[in-house]
Amino acid sequence: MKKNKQAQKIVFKSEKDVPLMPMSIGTMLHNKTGVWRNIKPVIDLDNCIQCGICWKFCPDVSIFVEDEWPVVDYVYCKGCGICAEECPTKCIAMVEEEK
Amino acid sequence: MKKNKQAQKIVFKSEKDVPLMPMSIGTMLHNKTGVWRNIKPVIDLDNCIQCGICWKFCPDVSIFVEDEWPVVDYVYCKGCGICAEECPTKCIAMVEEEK
Amino acid sequence: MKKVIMGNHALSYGAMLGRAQVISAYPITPQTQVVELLSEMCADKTLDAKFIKVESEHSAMAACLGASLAGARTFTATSSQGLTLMHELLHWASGGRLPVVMGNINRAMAPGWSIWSDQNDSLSQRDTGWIQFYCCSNQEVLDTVIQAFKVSEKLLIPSMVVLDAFSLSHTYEVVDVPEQEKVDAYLPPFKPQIKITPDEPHAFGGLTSPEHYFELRYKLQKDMEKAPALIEETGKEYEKMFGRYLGLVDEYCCDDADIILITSGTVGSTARVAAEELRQEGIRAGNLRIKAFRPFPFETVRNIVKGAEKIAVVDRNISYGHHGMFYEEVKSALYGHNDSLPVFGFIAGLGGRDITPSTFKEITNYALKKKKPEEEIIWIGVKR
Amino acid sequence: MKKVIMGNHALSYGAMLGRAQVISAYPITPQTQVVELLSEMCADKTLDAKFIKVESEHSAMAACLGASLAGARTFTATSSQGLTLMHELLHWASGGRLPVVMGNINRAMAPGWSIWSDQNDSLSQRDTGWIQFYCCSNQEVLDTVIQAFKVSEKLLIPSMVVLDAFSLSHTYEVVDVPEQEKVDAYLPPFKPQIKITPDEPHAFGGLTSPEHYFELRYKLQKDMEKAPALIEETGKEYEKMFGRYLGLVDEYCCDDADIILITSGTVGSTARVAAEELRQEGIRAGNLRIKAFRPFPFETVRNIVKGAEKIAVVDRNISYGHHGMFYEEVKSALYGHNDSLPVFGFIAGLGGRDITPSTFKEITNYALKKKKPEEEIIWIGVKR
Amino acid sequence: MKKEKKMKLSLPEEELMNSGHLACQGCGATLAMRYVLKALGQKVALCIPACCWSVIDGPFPYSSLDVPIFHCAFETAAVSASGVKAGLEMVGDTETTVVAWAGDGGTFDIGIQALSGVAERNDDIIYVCYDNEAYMNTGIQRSSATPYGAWTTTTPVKHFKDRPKKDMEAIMAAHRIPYIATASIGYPEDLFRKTKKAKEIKGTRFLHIYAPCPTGWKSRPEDTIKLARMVVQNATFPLYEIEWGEKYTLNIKLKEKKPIADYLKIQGRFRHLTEKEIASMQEEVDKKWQRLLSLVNSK
Amino acid sequence: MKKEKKMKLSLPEEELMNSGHLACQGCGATLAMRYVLKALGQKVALCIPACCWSVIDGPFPYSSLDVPIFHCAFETAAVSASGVKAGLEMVGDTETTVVAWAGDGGTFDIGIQALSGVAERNDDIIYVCYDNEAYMNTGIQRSSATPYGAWTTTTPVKHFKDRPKKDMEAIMAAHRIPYIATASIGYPEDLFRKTKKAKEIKGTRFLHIYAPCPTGWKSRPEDTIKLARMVVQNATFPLYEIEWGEKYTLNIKLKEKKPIADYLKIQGRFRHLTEKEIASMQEEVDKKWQRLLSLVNSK
Amino acid sequence: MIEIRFHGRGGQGTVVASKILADAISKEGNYVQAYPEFGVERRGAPVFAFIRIDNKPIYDKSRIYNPDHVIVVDPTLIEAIDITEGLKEGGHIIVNSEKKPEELKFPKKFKVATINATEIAVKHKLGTLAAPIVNTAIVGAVVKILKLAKIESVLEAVQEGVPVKPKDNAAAAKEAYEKS
Amino acid sequence: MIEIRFHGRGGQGTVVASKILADAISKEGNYVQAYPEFGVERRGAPVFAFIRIDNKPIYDKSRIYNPDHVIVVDPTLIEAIDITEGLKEGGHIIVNSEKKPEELKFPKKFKVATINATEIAVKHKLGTLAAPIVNTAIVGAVVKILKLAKIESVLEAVQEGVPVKPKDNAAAAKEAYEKS
Ligand SMILES: Cc1ncc(C[n+]2csc(CCOP(=O)(O)OP(=O)(O)O)c2C)c(N)n1
Ligand SMILES: Cc1ncc(C[n+]2csc(CCOP(=O)(O)OP(=O)(O)O)c2C)c(N)n1
Ligand code: SF4
Ligand code: SF4
Ligand code: SF4
Ligand code: SF4
Repeated sequence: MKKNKQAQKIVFKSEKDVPLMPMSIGTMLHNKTGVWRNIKPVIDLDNCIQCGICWKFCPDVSIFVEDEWPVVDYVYCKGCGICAEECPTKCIAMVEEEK
Repeated sequence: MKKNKQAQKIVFKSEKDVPLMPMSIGTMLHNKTGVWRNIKPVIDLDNCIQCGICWKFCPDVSIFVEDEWPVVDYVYCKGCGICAEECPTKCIAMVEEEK
Repeated sequence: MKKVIMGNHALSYGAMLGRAQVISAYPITPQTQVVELLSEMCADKTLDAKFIKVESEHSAMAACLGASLAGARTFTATSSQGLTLMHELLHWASGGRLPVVMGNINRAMAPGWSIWSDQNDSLSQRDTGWIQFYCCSNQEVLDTVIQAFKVSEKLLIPSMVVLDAFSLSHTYEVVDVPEQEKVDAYLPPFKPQIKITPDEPHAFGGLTSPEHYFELRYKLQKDMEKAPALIEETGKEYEKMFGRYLGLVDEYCCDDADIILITSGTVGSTARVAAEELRQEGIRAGNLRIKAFRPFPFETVRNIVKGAEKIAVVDRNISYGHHGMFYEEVKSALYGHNDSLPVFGFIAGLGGRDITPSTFKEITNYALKKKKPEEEIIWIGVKR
Repeated sequence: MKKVIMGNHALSYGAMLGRAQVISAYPITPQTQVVELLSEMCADKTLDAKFIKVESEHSAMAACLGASLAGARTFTATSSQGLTLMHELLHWASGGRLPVVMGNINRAMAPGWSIWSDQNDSLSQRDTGWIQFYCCSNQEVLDTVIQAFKVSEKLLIPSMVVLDAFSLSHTYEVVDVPEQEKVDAYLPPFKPQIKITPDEPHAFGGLTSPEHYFELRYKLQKDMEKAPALIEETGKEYEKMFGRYLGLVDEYCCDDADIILITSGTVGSTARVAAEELRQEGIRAGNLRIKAFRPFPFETVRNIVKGAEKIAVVDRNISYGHHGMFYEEVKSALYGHNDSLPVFGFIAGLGGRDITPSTFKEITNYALKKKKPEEEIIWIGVKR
Repeated sequence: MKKEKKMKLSLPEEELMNSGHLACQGCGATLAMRYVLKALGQKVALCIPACCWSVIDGPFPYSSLDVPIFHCAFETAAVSASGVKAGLEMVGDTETTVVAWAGDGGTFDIGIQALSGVAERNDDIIYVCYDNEAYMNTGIQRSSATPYGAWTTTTPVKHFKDRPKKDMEAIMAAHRIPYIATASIGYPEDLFRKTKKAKEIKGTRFLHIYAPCPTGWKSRPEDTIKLARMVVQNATFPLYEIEWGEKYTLNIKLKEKKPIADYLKIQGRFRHLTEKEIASMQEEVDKKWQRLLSLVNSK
Repeated sequence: MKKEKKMKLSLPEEELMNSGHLACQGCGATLAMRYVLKALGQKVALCIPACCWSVIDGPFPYSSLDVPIFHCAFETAAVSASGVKAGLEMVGDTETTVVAWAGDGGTFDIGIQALSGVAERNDDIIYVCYDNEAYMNTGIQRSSATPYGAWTTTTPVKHFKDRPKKDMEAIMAAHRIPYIATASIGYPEDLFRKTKKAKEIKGTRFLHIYAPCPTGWKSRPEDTIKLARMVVQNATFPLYEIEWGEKYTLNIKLKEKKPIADYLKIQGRFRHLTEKEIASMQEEVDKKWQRLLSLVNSK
Repeated sequence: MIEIRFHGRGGQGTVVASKILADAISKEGNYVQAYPEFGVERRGAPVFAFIRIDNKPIYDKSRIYNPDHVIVVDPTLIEAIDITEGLKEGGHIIVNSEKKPEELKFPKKFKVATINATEIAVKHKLGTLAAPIVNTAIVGAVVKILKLAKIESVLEAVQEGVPVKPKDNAAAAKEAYEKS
Repeated sequence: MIEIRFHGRGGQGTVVASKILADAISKEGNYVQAYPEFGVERRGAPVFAFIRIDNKPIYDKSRIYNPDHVIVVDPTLIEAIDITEGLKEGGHIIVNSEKKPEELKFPKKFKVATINATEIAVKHKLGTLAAPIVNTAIVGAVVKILKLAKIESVLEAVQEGVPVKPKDNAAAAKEAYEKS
């Protein structure tokens, strides 16, 4: 289950809108890091044993659990390949993105 | 045997005489620390066993060896009393200075 | 209550009456008595504060910044080498809008080691975004610390309360120590709207791109520019409650002065004696002691010097390769406003060389003799 | 030999050709390439130097001071947070008369973290007694490092060679890298008369009482005052040998200018483009790029602006609570010399906000419209 | 395809770190944060000095974390945290766990003084060092955590790092603080447990987390976890705890200690090493391992 | 009265320290310098940060020593020495021994970072810490070398120092430098030997010299040497050497370990301690002593 | 003055490409100024590089907002960001792509060219298909299409400025030059 | 305005003496300024302290060069340094000494007084003969001789300002006052 957060860019039109100190008022979810990806993980659920290892090791919090199955969030997945590498049944394939 | 060094104050009359950086060009021997003393060590050479302990432990380098005997340099001795305290034969007495 | 206390203890009392909540400091001559007394106050609970006894001034300031961001009122004190060791973090305090109050004892910079007064330590922090007050008596030190908390917390800009080594820090004077309740009435608790807390998680001070940085710093300067009026206002309020006015400058007989001595710190106090004596000798001298050097009190200075014939700025400091810093800044303030007024720049008393009433007489005589300054810097008291 | 190199490598080449003997530095964006290249040069013996890879900038400067006192030619490079972390030791270098040469990449001060250019880091070191050069091209960076060794070692005063983050540090330009033999002919080895050695034991920097301190610092300032002439002289000598003149300022069409833009660093280079364009539009603009900011080139600036109608000083920096620092210092220099000349103070480009030729046109138009400055500071480019 | 089975999650599902952050592909430091926050929960305040994490988190006005952060000066992580802790207590918040979160450079080098001071006073903070064995944020320069033999941009191949990695655990142990632990992102459950344990202790706690960096190590992003396991298996970075500087506990006992060569080979930063150099490095690891075992076994 | 006997001098007679210096009466730090210089001889350069010795030496334009001194910034002793060493080598002097000479504050606290850096690089200097267990030059404030229980002006009697003395030897040992030794001015010959030994080694060498301070300890000036012996005899400050961070050698073996009470009693700074507090301090000393013995005996 | 913008990803050597190009151009006596995006580069994340070319000294140190041409090192970026931002009318867009220019569907006001630099790179053993090192091939194509320099200058610049596999890189540049 | 200089040795409490005196004087509504020598004090080494007294605020913060009076806390200093330096003609020299004023052989232009403060201190168990703590006794004598304050003010100042043995110190001050 993914948190539902705002993924908006924040624009300050005037200095009046800028806070006194540089401080965060939003998340980085507007930064769709999926575009960084060269190759993408595709999970073959038939061979998935629901071990949760791919979920656990994703540095980009881009595998979430939906109805007890792992799902890749392609909006953010950077394509590092850790999930595929660590999957004990090798059921995740890293597939080239079309260009 | 005491080193023979100049014990003079250095006076700069003009900025022209002052070196570029603050650096020493003389010793502290002009600073006759004997005046700091309240009580003074007096060595009773009759009981002295020439062990060199007073010489060794003087923080003010104020006991020197002359003809194989310890001699107090009253110009600098501050009267700390270490020599008297450490002397194994207790042949050094700390005597009050006259005021 | 009247007490005979040293300037350093005036700082400690100021912090105590101001109810500093977190103190972090590191000892350095001639500041040590400040922290020693505060240590005792914390140990015997006269003051309910956490005292973080750090391993360097750099960490002292860092601890204050953290505590301030958490919403606590913070205080530290230092001098010379310690102050300059904090330099990076002084920029941090102002840029982070953290209203730390710091006492600094003016001491000359090494090498050679000096423990004596001059202003190069604090004045070389003039570009770090701190409010700076220069004091001339122990009473002023104590009062100013309390006022500084108020001003700083209102503007979210840190303040430095500066006093001279020995001639204030170690000098005992009679000081009226105000009552706690009255101080509490003057100075409400620090309650920042935004602070670090898990209840409202913000990240403070993250990477700030060219898109945003400029506006943040613009706001800092704009708030800095509010300080002169606020210092006047809080100074008058202080006067109402405690009978002592705390303003941007201290003026003595400038109205009808032919020559105004512009001074700061204890030097400014001694200058007043000289001005009094000069007046007795028939010379209409005035003394303008600048108390709030940052922000520079442009308007006030311009107004006060308006009628004068000549100005002599006396600096116990120097920006090597330029001039005395008060001299430089006074000229910068007057440029385009009062251009025909001859302003002379004197440097005296670096590294603790004494400045006496007769030093000022020498200065006055020099300035009165010349039509306008013939030297970029006029050195007073150098052995030649 | 012509090479396309980045500004940071121009610094490294300058240090290499200058035959720095001891290097100590710590990485910081946007300076890292300086140390990376020097590391390689030391590893493959292109440069016969000891590189002390310290754990902080503070230690980097301390190591340089020790090595310099031992009589070695020393070099370091840093930026912003690193430079300000050295602050205490910058005072040390000048007071100890140790001619360290340092590259500094101008980067805005945190918080928030910025890696982009403005001058507050180096300009807030203006009171530390260092000579400061501001460069506008990679060629100038390389040449200036070599000249800085010469000037510093002659006067026994340290020098800072300053360049803008990215727009110089990371920008590749064609640079004529001079031959080693020619550089050797220009720059003799560093052979200080006095240094730390057991053969002639001196204690350096001991406690210095009010009896002596003043004279030492007087001498520092007097030697600082020799720098302008020396920079001109060594700059001409450099021109003779290498065909490139290195002086206090860089002047473009100021002779007949109605308005002179006073600028520094790469901003000064861009200003020149604007001035050229303005002239094509019929506005007689000039550009005075100040290269040696410390010591401030009083005479040169006064002479150049003599005939102008108006001056616009453009600062990519600010002394919070005063003005832009070039603005402040230019006014200080002109006060009493050219009082009727209106000098406008603009602030632009803090934290890396870009400054383009049209920024200068905006500035020029503003200044031409007004009779004299109506605001203490004129902000250009703030989102409002 | 719907099986009845539940996904096995060995760690709590709640995330305090969000996607969209600026870490490189396969960044180990990021996982370190993810796990530590899972263990600490939301009542936490972080002090992060300059390091990759000051970039990863995202620029103003954004942040990737759901906990507050003080982005502090590089050399001040530990004492900034002490300051925050003292400040929070004085304004009535005694519960929040204050954490200094720094890279190895910010810990082993420029931040060691502030850290040593905090430890000496036993200030009540958790100090986490995520260790990627060089200054990565500035582009891979040597730190004193860089292992012997490694290439970095300031230790070029011709003059690679020729001093061993600083023994930070021993240094911290000398400060006699209540809790020290090493951990690796290759063993998240172990790291989770240690963080939980640290949370319950008062005083200065030090966690040293091994966090591979594909960018700086010239390794493949997908090897990040593998490296983080190998380093433990070959005893280059053993997992252990130290209480009050005295009581050593080994957490991952090694039935068979793996040779380091395999581990070195998949990292570009070690590519230049000769067999001989590797052999002598292996010897060093063996010696250090013996030393650790004897500390574990004493008392 | 003229006997035939010669004065027995257990140390070389030549002095490189002159009278007239500004130390207080009975100052131990002064003796430390006298002995170390006797061992090192004239081919030496000192880096002295802010500490009592920056005053003791005498003001500009004087010095009490016949060797050159760089009076350097407080926090820079170690790295200033590295700089001087590198500089000397580059100008052709490879012989001079460069010595950083600092107090405990300049070593344990504000100088520890530079020192740690120097040790990590194994820079070729001798670092001497003369330990008077507080900031004396500024008037007796706590340092992290101040022992548990002691009064200082920043640890008032009502809140005396409540953390143990930092274990600097263990910290330095963790850096695996070639030589570490403790010494006391109460044992000048031992100190002399260790200094000589250090002089012959290349790399970072660390000497920690116990140097009582009557002014700061509120002890009688004449008790300085006695205290410097007692502290060794009661194992509060044992004399030992460590090579490469591993090989421990105990120099003064104790037949009978003295109780600490006698030692504490003659120092004003401990006057406020109760019997109970003293007993628990004794326990700590015993434990530390056992720990040391086990290090000495391992291998 | 000619102003060019490069689009690539962190780790692909986009900055190096601009640097080699600058090198090559300067060899023919022109003035150049090349600079990266002023930011924090991350492997995989979109990055920029810029270059100014003139036959007289270049004093303008401000950023480039309206490039004459745009080079796209990584074609996936076309989807991710607006690579035509600020591009002058009539400017070239040179894309590393296996596609034909028409297929890329850029507005008509731009001149589009493609070069299959990835293929060339892989052929010369410069990286892998997933992570090809295409910068030298790109430069080869660019100098030809924009007529910025002779191939000899590029080859020289590659030999001097590329430490790893200089020969293969030179060959790739040459092949791209010839194919463009 | 009255200006006074104290001579003592580091560790003897000379500065404290000046501070107590300042305290006592301020209690009677006068303005005071007391400060130590600006230097590095060492046990045993000669030190100074200064005090300015006036019935209006004291603005002069410069050092005292020509004191009206001089107080010598430690008589051995008379040999060591010139304690009359800068002393105004007609000024008092008050010495802690068992001797009679005449025996001290100061120039006639000064008024000399002695007080055996050491004896008084030791009698009241304030330190030992070798290291007596004489500051309160000295102050007692000084206020009497120079007519600076009432003894009551001194006693109050001692009670408040001396943490160790305040009673004995007060008694010593009183005795010295009476004997002077
Ligand atoms: C005083 C100071 N010096 C240098 C820097 C530049 N700097 C920022 S991050 C960094 C490297 C951090 O390395 P590390 O702590 O190991 O964290 P990593 O980047 O590897 O995650 C450096 C040198 C700085 N910000 N402040
Ligand atoms: C940056 C800085 N902070 C503080 C000081 C003030 N200071 C000078 S000496 C000293 C104490 C030194 O203590 P230690 O190192 O233990 O030597 P000791 O005086 O005891 O001999 C201090 C705090 C300073 N000179 N520089
Ligand atoms: S490829 Fe990497 S970023 Fe993408 S889902 Fe797998 S682990 Fe996460
Ligand atoms: S009393 Fe002290 S200073 Fe004097 S000779 Fe004896 S040991 Fe030396
Ligand atoms: S450089 Fe390394 S540690 Fe930093 S974000 Fe990239 S992978 Fe992570
Ligand atoms: S204070 Fe202590 S260490 Fe310093 S000079 Fe005096 S006795 Fe020596």
